[in-house]
Amino acid sequence: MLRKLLVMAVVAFMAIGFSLDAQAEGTVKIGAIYLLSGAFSTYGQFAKNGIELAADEINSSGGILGKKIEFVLEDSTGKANVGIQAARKLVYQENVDLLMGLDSSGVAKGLVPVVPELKKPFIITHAASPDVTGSLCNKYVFRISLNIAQNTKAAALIAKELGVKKWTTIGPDYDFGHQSWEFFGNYLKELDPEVVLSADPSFPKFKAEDFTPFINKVISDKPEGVFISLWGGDLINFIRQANNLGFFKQNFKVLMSLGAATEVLTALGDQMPEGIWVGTRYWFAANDTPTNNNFVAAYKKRFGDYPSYNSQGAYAAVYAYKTAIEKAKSFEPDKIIAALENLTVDTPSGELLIRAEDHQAVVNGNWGITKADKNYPIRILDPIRIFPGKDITPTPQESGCNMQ
Amino acid sequence: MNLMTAFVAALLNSFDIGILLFIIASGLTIVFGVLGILNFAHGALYMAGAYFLLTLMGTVGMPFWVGVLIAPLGVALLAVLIERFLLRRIYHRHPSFGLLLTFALLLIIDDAVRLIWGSGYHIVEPPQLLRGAASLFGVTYPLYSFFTIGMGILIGIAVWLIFHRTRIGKTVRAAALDPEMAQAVGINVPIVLTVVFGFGAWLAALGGALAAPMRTLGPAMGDTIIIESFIVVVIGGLGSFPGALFGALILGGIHGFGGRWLAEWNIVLPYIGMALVLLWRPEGLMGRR
Amino acid sequence: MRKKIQLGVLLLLAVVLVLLPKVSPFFIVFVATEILILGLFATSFNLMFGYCGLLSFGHGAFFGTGAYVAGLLLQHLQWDFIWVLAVAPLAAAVGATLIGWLCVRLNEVYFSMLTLAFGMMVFAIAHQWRSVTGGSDGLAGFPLTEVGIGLDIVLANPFHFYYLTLLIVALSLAAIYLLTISPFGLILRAMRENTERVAFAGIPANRYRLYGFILSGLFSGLAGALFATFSRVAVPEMSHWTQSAEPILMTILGGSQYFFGPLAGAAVFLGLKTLITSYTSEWMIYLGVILLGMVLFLPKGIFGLLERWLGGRT
Amino acid sequence: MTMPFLEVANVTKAFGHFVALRRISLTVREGRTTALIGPNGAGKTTFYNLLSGRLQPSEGTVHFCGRPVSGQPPHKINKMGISRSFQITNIFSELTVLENVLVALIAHLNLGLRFWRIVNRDKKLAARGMEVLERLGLGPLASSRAGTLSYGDKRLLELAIVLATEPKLVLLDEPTAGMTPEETHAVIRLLRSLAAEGKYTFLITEHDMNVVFGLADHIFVFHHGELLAEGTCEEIRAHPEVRAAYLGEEVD
Repeated sequence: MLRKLLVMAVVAFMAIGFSLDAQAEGTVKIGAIYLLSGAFSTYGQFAKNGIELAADEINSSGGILGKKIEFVLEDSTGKANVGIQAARKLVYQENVDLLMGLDSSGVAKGLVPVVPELKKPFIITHAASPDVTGSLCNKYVFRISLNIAQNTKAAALIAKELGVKKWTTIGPDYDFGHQSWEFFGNYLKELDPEVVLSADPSFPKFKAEDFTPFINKVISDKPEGVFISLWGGDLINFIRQANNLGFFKQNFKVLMSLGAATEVLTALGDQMPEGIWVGTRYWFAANDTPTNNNFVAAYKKRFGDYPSYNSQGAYAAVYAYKTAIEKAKSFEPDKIIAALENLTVDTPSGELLIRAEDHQAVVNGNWGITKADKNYPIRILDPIRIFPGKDITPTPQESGCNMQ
Repeated sequence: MNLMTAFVAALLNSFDIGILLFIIASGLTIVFGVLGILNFAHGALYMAGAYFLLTLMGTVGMPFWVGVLIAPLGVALLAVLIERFLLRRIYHRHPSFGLLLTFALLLIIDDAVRLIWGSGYHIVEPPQLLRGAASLFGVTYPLYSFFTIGMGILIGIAVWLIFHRTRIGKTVRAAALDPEMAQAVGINVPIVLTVVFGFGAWLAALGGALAAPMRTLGPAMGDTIIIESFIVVVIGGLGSFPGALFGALILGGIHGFGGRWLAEWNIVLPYIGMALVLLWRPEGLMGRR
Repeated sequence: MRKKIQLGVLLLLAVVLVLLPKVSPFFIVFVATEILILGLFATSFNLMFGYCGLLSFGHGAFFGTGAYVAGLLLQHLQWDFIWVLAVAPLAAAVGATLIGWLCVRLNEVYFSMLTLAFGMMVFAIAHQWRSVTGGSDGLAGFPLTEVGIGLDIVLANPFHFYYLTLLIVALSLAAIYLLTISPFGLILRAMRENTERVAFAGIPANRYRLYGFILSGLFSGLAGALFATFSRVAVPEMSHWTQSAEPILMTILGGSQYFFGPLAGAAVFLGLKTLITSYTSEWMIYLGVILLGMVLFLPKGIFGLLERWLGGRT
Repeated sequence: MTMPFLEVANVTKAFGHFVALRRISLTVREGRTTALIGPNGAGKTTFYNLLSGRLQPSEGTVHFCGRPVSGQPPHKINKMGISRSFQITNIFSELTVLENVLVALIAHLNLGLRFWRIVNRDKKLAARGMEVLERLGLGPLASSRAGTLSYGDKRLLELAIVLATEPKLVLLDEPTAGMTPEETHAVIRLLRSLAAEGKYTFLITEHDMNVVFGLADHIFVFHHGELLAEGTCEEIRAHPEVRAAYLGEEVD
C-alpha cells in the first residue's frame, strides 16, 4: 500500500511539475546557472546573494522599463553537460529572457558554443577562461568579470616591480592552473626578458587536501618568487600547511592570484599571513564610489558579511542588463545584445566597458598587500593596487576572437 | 634541502596522510567485515565528525580535547539510528542495495550539512599545545601531524586489543563469521550489528575530528575521503583490520612520495596501485580468500 | 496473457515516444533525449550486471571513450555523423577488450573495484593529456556534421536529434534484447548464478564474460557518442566514477532483473532530477530521500512493482 | 584400444605443508564402472578436482585417452570428454529445468556465440534437451524453475547437465547423498542402465556401500591421501587392510 502511494505520489509530482508553466506578464525573467551543490556551492550562494540584492533594489525602484525582475537559478554541478541542459531548461521551459552565470571554465567553454542556438544574451560573471571571449566568442556571450589574461597581466606587472627573476608556481592541476602559469610566464617574459621560469613547476591535483610535498619542494628549490593560483578550499589548506612549514618566512616573494577572495580570508582569519601580494576580481574597499559604498552597505546589512567577488559579479550583471535594456528601450534579445556592445556600466568594481569586438569587459584588476587591521575580522588589503582595465586587457586581436 | 631530508619529509608526509586514512578506513573495513555492507556514506560521517567538532568548539565553546571526544560519539549515535531504522531492513537483499541505500544517505547527509552549517569554508584551530612545528632529522614538520600519527597508532592498538583480547571482540567476530550459529549460542546478533555500525561511524567521525585542525571544512569534504578509503580497504583486504593499516600506509606513501616526485601522475597513482594489487592478489595484501 | 500485456505496453510506449515531440512542451524533448541515451547506457551496463552478475563501477570509461572519439572526429575530421557513430563505439569496444581482459577474471566486489580503477585511469588520461583531449575543460564547440548516407537530418535541430536518438536507441535495445535471448544470453544468465558450473559444462567462462563485457562496452560507447553530440561537449567527468555510478543507480531503481528496468530507472531518475532542480537548489537531499524510499520499499525496482500491478509474476 | 582411458601417474597434491594426495597412480578402464571409496578426508574430492581442472597437481600427470589433463582449464577438460557432478547440488536454480540442460548442450554443440539465434525457438535444441530429461524421468518438469524441484529431482538434474555434454568419462561425486532409500534405488537402476548402454564410463565416489557394491565393477580405496587398495568388489571386501581402515566400521 505504502509502495503504491509512493509511486503514485512520484508520478503525480512529475506530471504536475512538467505542466506547470506560470509566466507572469510584466516581468523580465533572468535565468542564472551557478554551482549550487557540492564542494564549491559557496560560490553559487554568493552569486545568488548578488542577484537577489540587485533584483530587489531594481524592483523596489520601478523595475526595468516598468517590468519587475524575476530570477530562476539552476545548478551547473560543475559539469559542462549539466550546465548546457540547464541552459536549455531555462530558455525553453522557464522561458527566461536573459541568461547569466557560470563559475567553472569547463562549463563555460562547453556552454558558450551552444548559446547561439538558445538565442538569448548570456553574461558570464565568474568563469575565467580567456577562450570564452577569445577563440570561442560569439554574438550572444558577454563577460563582465576579470579573466585569466587580465588577472595574470596585473600579476606580471607586480612581479616586474618586485624585481626578482627566478619564478615558479603552485597551481591546481587542471586547465585553470596551467593556463594561469602560461599567461603569467608569457607576460612576465615580455616585460622582463631576463626572467627565468621554473622548468619544474608544482601542480598538485585539484582538491588535494595535502600540499606538504609541494610546499617542501618549493622551499627546497629556492626560487625568488612564487606565483600561486590555488583558490577556495585548496588555498585555505595550502596557506595553513604553508604557515606550519614556514613557507612565508622564506626568502621569496609570493603572489596569490586569487588570495584576496573573501571566503578564503574569512575562513582563515588571522591565519592569513601578512605582507603577501594577493589578487581578486573585486575588493570591497577598492572603490570609494556611491555605487560601491551602497552595494557594500546593503550587502552587509542583508547577509552580514563583506561581499565576495562572485556576489559583485552577479550583482553587476543584473545592472548591466538593466542599463542595456534601458539603452535599447526594448526587451528584444538582438537589441539588448546591440546595446550591451560598447556599453559602459557603473559597477561596484568601478566603471567597466563591454567591448564590442570580443564582448569582454575592460575591467579593473584588484591587487594589494595583506595586512591586519583591528577594525576588520579579516585581513584587508593595504596598500590596494588597482590596475585600470585598459592596462591589463589584451586587445581583441590578441584575444583571438573572430565575431562571425 | 638535500635528497635525504626530502626523503624524510616525504616519509613523514606518508605517515601523516596514511595514519589518518587508517583511522577512517578501519571503520569502513570493520563494517564491511561484519555487516557485509560497503558504506558509501562513510565519508559523509567523516565530514559530520569534523562539523560536530566545529560547533562544539565554536558555538558551545568546548576546548579541543573535550570536543574531539564528544563529536565522534554524536556521529556514532546518529549511525546507530541509521542502522536501527534503515540499514537493518536490507541485510537480506543483494549487496548492491546496501551500496544504493548508503549512497542515498551520502546525498542526504552532504546536503544536510550544507543546510545547517552553510556552504562556506571553515577552519578549526589546533589546541595551543600542538601549534607550530617540530624538527626531525632536519625536517620541519607540523607538531599536530606528530600528534595524529601518535593517536592513530594508539587507536590501532586499542581496536586490535578490543577485537582479539576481549569478550566483546570475540562476540563480534563470531557474529561476523556465522550469524545463525552466533544467534543459536545466545548472541544477540542484531545488537552486535548496530554496535559495530556505530563503532565504524565513530572511527570515521574521529578521523574527521582529528583532521579538522589540518583540513578545510567545506561541503562534500568527505567525497574524496570515501574513494581513498575504498582504495585502502581493497589494497589491504576487504574486512581485514591489519590490512586497513597496511593499505593506508601504502596509499599514504603514494601521496607522500608520488606528490613529491610524480605530481602529474598523482590523480591516477592510487588507482594504478589498487589495480596492481587486485590483479596480483584479488583478496588484498592481508585479506583471506 | 502476460506476453500480450507486455506487447501492449511496449506498443503504447512506442506510440508515446514517437508522438512525444508533437504533444509535449519543447524542453521535454531534451529530457526525453537524455533519458533515451542514458537509458541505453544503463541497459548496456545491465548486460554485465543483471545478466552476468558483475557490477562494473567503471563503465564511464567506455561512455567517455565513445564521447571523446566522437568529439575528436567531429572536431578534426568532420566526418558524416553516421560514421562517427560507427567508429566511436568500436573504439570503446577496443578499450573494453583491454580492460575486460584483465577484469573478468575477478568476481563480485573485486571486479567492481578493478573496473573502478580502470575507469579512473581513463578519466586521468582525459584529464591530463591536454594536447589531445583538451584537459579538464574537455572538447567543446565541435561542429555538428551531416548525418550522411543521404539522410536529411539536422543534428542541431532538437526534434531531428530526438528522432535519430530514438531510432538508434530502439535498434540498439532490440539488438541487446536479441542477445539476451540468444544461446549466448542463456550462458550469461547461467554464469550469473554459477560461473564455475558453466565452466565445468565446457564453456570458457572468462572468455564469455569478456565477450559480454566487450558488447556492453560497445553499446556504452555508442551512448557516449550520442551524449557528446547531444551535450556538445566531451569532458573528463564523463568517465569519472560519478558517471559510472549513474547507470548503477538507474538500473537498481528500475529493476536489474527486467530488460526495460534500466530504461525505466533512467526515466525516473532524470525526470525527478530535472523536476526537483527547478524547485530547489537543495535537490540532493530530496533526491536522497526519494532514493531511500525506493530502496526500502521497492526491492525489485519500479519494474518489479509495475509487473505486480499488471498481474505478472508473484 | 592400446591407449589407456584414464591414466593417473604419480600424482601428489599439497596445500602448503598439508599433503592431500600422495603419489597416486591408477588407471580407469573404459566401460568399467569404477568406484572410489575412502573415509572422509581421504582425498576423494581433491582427486576429482584434479581430474576436472579445478585444481592442478603439485606433481605427477593425468592423461585421458592419451592427452594430458593436468594443466588444462575445466572447460577444456570437459571438451575432452570428462564431465563431473558436484557433491553439493550445483544447478542454475533461477533457470528452468530445460534451460539448465540447454546450457550444457549449447556448450557441447559450440552454439554459445550464435548471437542471432533465439534459444527458446530452437526446436532441434529443445528436442535434444528433452531427450536427456526424458531419459532421467524429468520430462514433465521441463518448464519448472529448477530452484523449485525436490531434492532428489535436483540431484537428477545435476546428472542431466553432466550427461548433456555427452562425456565419455562421468565423474559422480556422491550421487545419492541425502536421498531417500527409494530415490537411491532408482538412481542405482538408472546408472546401471546408462552404463549398460556403453556410451558412458562412470567413476563414482560414495559413502553408501550398498550403492558401491551394487554398481561398481572395480574399486579404488583411498586412505589418508594414498591409494590403499584396488580390485573387484569381492577383493575389496576381503582386503584385510581395507577392512581394518574403513569397512569395519561401516559395513558390519
